Amino acid sequence: MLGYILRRLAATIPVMLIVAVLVFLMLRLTPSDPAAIIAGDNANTEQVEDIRRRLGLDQPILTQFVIWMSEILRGNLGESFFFKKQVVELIADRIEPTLSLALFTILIAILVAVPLGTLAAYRHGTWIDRFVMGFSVLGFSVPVFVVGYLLIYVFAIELNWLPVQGYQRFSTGVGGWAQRLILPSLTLSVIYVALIARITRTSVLEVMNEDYIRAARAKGQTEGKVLVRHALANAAVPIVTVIGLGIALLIGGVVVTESVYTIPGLGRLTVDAVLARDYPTIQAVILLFSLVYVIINLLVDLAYTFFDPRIRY
Amino acid sequence: MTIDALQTESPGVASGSRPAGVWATSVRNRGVVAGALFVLFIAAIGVLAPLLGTLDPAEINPAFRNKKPGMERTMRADDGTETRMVHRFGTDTLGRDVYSRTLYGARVSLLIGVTVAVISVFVGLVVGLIAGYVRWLDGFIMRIMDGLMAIPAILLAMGVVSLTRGAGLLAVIIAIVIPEIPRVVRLVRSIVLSIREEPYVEAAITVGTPTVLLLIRHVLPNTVAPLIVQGTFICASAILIEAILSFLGIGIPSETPTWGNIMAEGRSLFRVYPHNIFYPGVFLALTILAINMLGDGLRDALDPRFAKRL
Amino acid sequence: MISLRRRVLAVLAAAAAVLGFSTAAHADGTLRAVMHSDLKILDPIWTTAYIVRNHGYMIYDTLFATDETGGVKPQMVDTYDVSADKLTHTFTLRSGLLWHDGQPVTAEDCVASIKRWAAKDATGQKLMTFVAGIDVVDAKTFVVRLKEPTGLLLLGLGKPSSNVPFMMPKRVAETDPNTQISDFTGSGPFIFKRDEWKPGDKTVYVKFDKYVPRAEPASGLAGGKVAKVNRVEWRAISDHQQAVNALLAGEIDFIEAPPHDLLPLALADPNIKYFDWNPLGNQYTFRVNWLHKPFDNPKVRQALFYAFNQEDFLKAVVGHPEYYKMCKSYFPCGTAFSSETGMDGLLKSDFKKAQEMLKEAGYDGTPIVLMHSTDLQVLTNLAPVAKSLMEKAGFKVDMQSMDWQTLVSRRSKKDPPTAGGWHAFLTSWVSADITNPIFTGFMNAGCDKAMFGWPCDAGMEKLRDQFARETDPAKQKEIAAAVQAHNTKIVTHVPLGQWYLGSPMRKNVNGMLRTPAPVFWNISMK
Amino acid sequence: MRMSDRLPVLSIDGLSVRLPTGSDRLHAVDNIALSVGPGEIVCVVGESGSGKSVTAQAVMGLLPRELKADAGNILLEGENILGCSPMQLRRLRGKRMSMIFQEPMTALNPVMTVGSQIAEVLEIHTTLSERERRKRVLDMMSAVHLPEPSRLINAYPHQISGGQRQRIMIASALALDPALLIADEPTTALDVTTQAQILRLIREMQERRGTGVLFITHDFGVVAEIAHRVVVMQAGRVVESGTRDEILQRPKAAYTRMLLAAVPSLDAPDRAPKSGPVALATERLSKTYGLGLGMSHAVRAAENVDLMVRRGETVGIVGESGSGKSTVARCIVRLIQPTSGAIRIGDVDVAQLPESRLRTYRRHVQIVFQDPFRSLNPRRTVGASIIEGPVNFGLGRKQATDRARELMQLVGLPPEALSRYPHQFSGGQRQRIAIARALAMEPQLLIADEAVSALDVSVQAQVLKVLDDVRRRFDLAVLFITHDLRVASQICDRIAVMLRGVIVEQGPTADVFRNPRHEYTRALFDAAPGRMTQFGAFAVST
Repeated sequence: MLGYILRRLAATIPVMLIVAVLVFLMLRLTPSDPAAIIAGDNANTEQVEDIRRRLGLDQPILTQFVIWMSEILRGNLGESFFFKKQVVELIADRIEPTLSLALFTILIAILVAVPLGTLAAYRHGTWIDRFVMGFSVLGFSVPVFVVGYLLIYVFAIELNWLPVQGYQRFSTGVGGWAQRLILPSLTLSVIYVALIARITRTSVLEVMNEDYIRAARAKGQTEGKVLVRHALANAAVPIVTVIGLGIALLIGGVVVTESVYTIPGLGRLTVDAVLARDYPTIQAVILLFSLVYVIINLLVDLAYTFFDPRIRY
Repeated sequence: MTIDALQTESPGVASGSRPAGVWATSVRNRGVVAGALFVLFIAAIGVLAPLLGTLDPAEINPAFRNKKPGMERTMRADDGTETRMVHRFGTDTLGRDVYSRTLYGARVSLLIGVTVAVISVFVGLVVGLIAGYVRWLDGFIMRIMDGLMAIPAILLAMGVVSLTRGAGLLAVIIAIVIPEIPRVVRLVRSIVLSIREEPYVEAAITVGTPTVLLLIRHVLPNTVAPLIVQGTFICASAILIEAILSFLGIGIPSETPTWGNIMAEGRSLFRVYPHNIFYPGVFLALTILAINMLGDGLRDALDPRFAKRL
Repeated sequence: MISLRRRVLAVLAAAAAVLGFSTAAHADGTLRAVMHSDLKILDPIWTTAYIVRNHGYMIYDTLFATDETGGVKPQMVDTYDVSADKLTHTFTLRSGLLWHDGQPVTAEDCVASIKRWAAKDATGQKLMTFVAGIDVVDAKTFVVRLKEPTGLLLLGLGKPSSNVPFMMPKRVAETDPNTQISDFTGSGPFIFKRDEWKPGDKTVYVKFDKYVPRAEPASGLAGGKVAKVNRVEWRAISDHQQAVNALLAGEIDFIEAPPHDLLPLALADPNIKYFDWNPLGNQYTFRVNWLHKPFDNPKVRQALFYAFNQEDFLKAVVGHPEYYKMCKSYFPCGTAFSSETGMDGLLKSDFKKAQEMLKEAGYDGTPIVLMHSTDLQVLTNLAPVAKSLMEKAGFKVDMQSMDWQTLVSRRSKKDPPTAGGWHAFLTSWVSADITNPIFTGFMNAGCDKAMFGWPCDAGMEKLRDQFARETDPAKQKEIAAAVQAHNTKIVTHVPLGQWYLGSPMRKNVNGMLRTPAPVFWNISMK
Repeated sequence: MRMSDRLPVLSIDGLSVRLPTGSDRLHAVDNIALSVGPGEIVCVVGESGSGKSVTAQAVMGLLPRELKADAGNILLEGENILGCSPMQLRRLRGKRMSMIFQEPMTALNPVMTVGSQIAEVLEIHTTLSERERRKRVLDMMSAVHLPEPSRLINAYPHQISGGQRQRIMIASALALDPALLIADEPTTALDVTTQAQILRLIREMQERRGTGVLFITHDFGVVAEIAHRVVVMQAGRVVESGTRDEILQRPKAAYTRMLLAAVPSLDAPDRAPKSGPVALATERLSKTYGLGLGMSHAVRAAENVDLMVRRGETVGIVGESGSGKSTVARCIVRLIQPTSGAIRIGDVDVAQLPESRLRTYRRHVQIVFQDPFRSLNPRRTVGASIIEGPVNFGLGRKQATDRARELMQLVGLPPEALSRYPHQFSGGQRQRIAIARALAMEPQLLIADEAVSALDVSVQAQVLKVLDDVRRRFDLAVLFITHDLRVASQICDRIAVMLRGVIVEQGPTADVFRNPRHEYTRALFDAAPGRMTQFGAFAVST
């Protein structure tokens, strides 16, 4: 197993390298010029020139890339042009909110979607099935921010049960922290529940017409146990896959949800960085998210061995 | 046992009836029909917008900013003639008519959806075929696709859009196409890999069919149905991503109205003037819902086998 | 295989325990404010951004400050006397002034700070042309020797808005003006909590206990600066609607500049009140680029005065009449030098006259590249209005939309408009910044050394020098009127009216002062 | 053989099961009656679509949702299954009646240990403690002759062989000593040798425990081997029933006689050796998978295979699955690249030819695959598939179509069927079209890779007839790959027996069948079911 993990980790290096090249090239070819923005409103031209020199933006692209890569490998993500803070520091401040939001969302999504999907498969063709599938299509169709505003309007403003926005550090009180994460994670989990419920239903349905299901029934097993112990257990692999793949979808959603609920997470940081054309921050965040995505895929593959004895590495 | 005894075997079936083609099966599916009808309705709205009692969507009149839906306005044309006109969906912060902008918005949103779907499907098909059939290129292509897929779609789109600040439609289309291509490549590649093993492809090899003809005659037809289904889902997600990009303020600038940027502008006055978000939001959600239903219907009708792979 | 059901129950139980509901964190003498933008850069000399200026007023002190009536009053300075020939000015500091790190404030610190400010600020640069030298006499006194008498010294040291001459410790003030400072020790009423600063999230200040305020009561930026809350938090909420929602829900106490359209929603709530701390308001301006055709021709620039009218702009952006005022004067109405000289017949949207002038000037219809910023609520609607008025006056206009950051970077480019440059754009100035010909940066007509737009007119520079030398207020008013009349001819920029925007705040927030920049001393929360 | 005198364990009369509207016939099973006595094995035999599996499922109450039993009754020890509530049915299943299935690969839950799958039936129906259940499972596992039960109990299905998996199924089914065991084609997917062991096991368990067995099969060999009484079914009706000898020796119904006649007999007729020119000769042909890539263990699929096929001669390769016979075929037709050795077509060695120069030799060797439903492109007309080859080699479409019409005639299909699509033909017809496609290339060598294994016995006979005709008409060399000894004995001039990639024995069919020299060949022939009984005298004249 360890050999496999090491091989897989080694395999992530080329992928991350490609990501790094793509990200670096993508932002360096932009027409707008960050040095002028940094110089501020009424800086004159040679002040802008000076800033460009200091930040090394005047060297040829290749040298910039080499410098940048060597810095990254040494863990120095450079200094944000705009926030006057080390990018590492910036990201460190912002990880906790995004992580909490993501974990809350994944938790809700799995607890809601898997049972829903299984139920839809079990009651295939009935109104429950149509309801779950209808909700799933709706979940895909309504943009995250529309869901966000609706939830805010109903729960925060009209009913005043939950705070309108903002994030409270875990260290300053679990109650407040959790309370502020309810609405955002509900907003974000809508599309994730839609995805998982749909895939759960399809894979459980498929498993239901396998021979060992008929064999289990032939033993006089109750439908409930047949569904959980035989059907769901075998459908686990595709479900875990979609949870892993869904993470990429989630990251997109996080960016929007953090803007709506003003959660100072990595998503919001990216939007600000893109608007301010703050290269180091944009590159660092995209690299970070890509690394997270690649590692999650590895974890998903490893999780397979837990769910399916046939898969051994 | 003479040969003629074998004659009785062939069932009397009408000769020449094609296997149920893409069109035949899909028309019978409820989801497909409902979805397709609604999408056509939206497309019609977009195309016929000028005739549906709309104004120039970009026309600014500051005096009439932020009016509630149903407000009436008398317009004095240059030659003094007065025309009375109702803002069905109210006006936005620049006094532009939200009703016209929503209708015109249909054009851009659908245009983006369809263009992104077509481009990513074709590019994905070509690259997928190569990756699936040319073994020594496969590893290289798939590593790049993994690289592209590793970057979450929205971030990749944001990166590209910030690259082409102000280029508008083209930049947004490129930004949304790039993250979609790897998914199509993976789908096509998996189809090619499985079709290659089919006996009738191996039979074609043994009768000396050259590779290119092999791809066109035997492999390509099998990709048509799944690609149509995948294309539909890409169209829906493209419209959604455009709306999100505009919402974050990095999408298409507000001269060309799209549902995304109408809502983005209405965002900050959401509780005072909700009409800016409500109407485009409803149109956006219903259109994507229709396209997704179309996609679901197509998938169930055409290729239950490929349902798993999507 | 533990049955799924049992595992699900266990998770739900744990989640319920965590969700112990607790009321929103109760404000313990903490003022939570949402400013107009997020604090990213911390050097008020390095950049002119207003948010950084507001940050400066929190943690730094100034030698002089303008009071509510606009008069310059001593702040850190105790006594100040001028020699008979008005050439030597001696300043002695108040006693007991300390830096946040406990060190005493010395004259050396002040001299270094003045030099760093003067190197970067336009008024400072003008002032230094009159200064022969500044010498430190002892720990609390320093002397400024002038070549010729000028009113600029006091005006400069008491300058209310960007760049404000904040006093910094010598070791910090010696940082090259073009590199940002990294040590944020000040001597103002609040201390900047560097460790709690999370850009894009929040900035935290705490009360400086050892601050010694002046005896007299606070008036404008002058007088005793007493911090009555022990902690101030600036929260970054980019979504205006969410900021107002948070204010109504009691999650924040103060919003500096919400969109005008949200004010009715906020003020409808009984426990929210409105206070306009910037009575002079702001002025919209239309800036032209003198370098490229057709705006290199003064006649074409003058045509703008005939094409525009102020009401269309103000109605388009502000909308509610009680928050804007037509004011046909370069120097904002309500300030010393405001007048309507030279403005008769202008800003009335006389399109026929404008078309004639364009024909006379031989305008060949090259499209005007008008930059349009889309993401700042207070500026978005200006360019479209300008475009429609200019087109009616016979101009061809190519309006290009971009976000404010791109506009800022593009306006510093001198390339031709078709190759990444520009013809014109609109922006807004705080009235306090443009109260006289010297403060008004846009009036600097020093060609390459002028601000972007690079106007070039010796006559204007001569008038501004005359104003700088003049110390008698009556004469200063005459020169200002002459400057205004002259500018309506050469047109460095066009004033488009005055607008006001106060701040909604919770009922328990009291004692806010009327100042050109929002300041948080003197504010108490019952 | 004990005739059933006591109360029958299972008695079905007047049972009808309706098919959903729009199917090709009204009832899947129409008014059938049969009974199974305690300690008696009743074989239900019939071709695919005869309704035998539906009957079995009806007894277990496991009919798929769209099929309804709308008449008659099924009495299990006097209790009518059709009247039972789901609760009652569940109490009976696994306790009083149980079932084993055809596909050992998929009948066991892949993510549960085999031990727990046996224990599950005890868990449902008994109140034994964990420890007692484990002991009962171990006893059952040794009762079905599984090696080292204590180790195997924790194994997963994919870790044990097909035969062992079927033994686990039987252990689970008989754990609670049910009165009735239903076996739905339990050995069809197994190799001949394993099949023999399973059949012996079922008879042994059944005799010792007095269980009534309802055995569903389509293989008359199995019927001859195990049945006490036989019920023949066709298109949902019982055509005939009686004791094994009555049915096999003295069949009354014409359908039964036709079925028996179609079963090739095991004793091969003498055939004169062929003397035509050598069409194919392989020398030391080998294929090893996983050589490079650092795969830890390389798999030698074929090793030093020497074969020779003359024009007009049929050479058979016989062996169990995994013996490498298909690998040899695919190497010869160059669908896969052989690792070493020579393949001489005519006098040219094509083993290592690059694709470009190989193309001219491709037309000389053609292949017919096993699965009729995937050997023709569903989206192209039958005609297009046939003429594809000749057109590739420059023949004009007009002449190619004419040739296609002749070939359709030849293989016994109406020429105007050329414009139809594969989905409009039966399995047998598709194989004939595949043959036509191969012949269109005018090959010297035709390879039939398990070409008839997927067909019903009657259809199988017809396709073999076509194959024989074309061989004689075009003086073709035929390489016939099969696992079915009966077919091989009737059609091959010479046969080769393969075991794990190596030809262990090769020679004229009659000699190899009468006195096999290699002990594996002997074991293979002994295991062939029903080799003692002589079915209707049916032999292809040479």
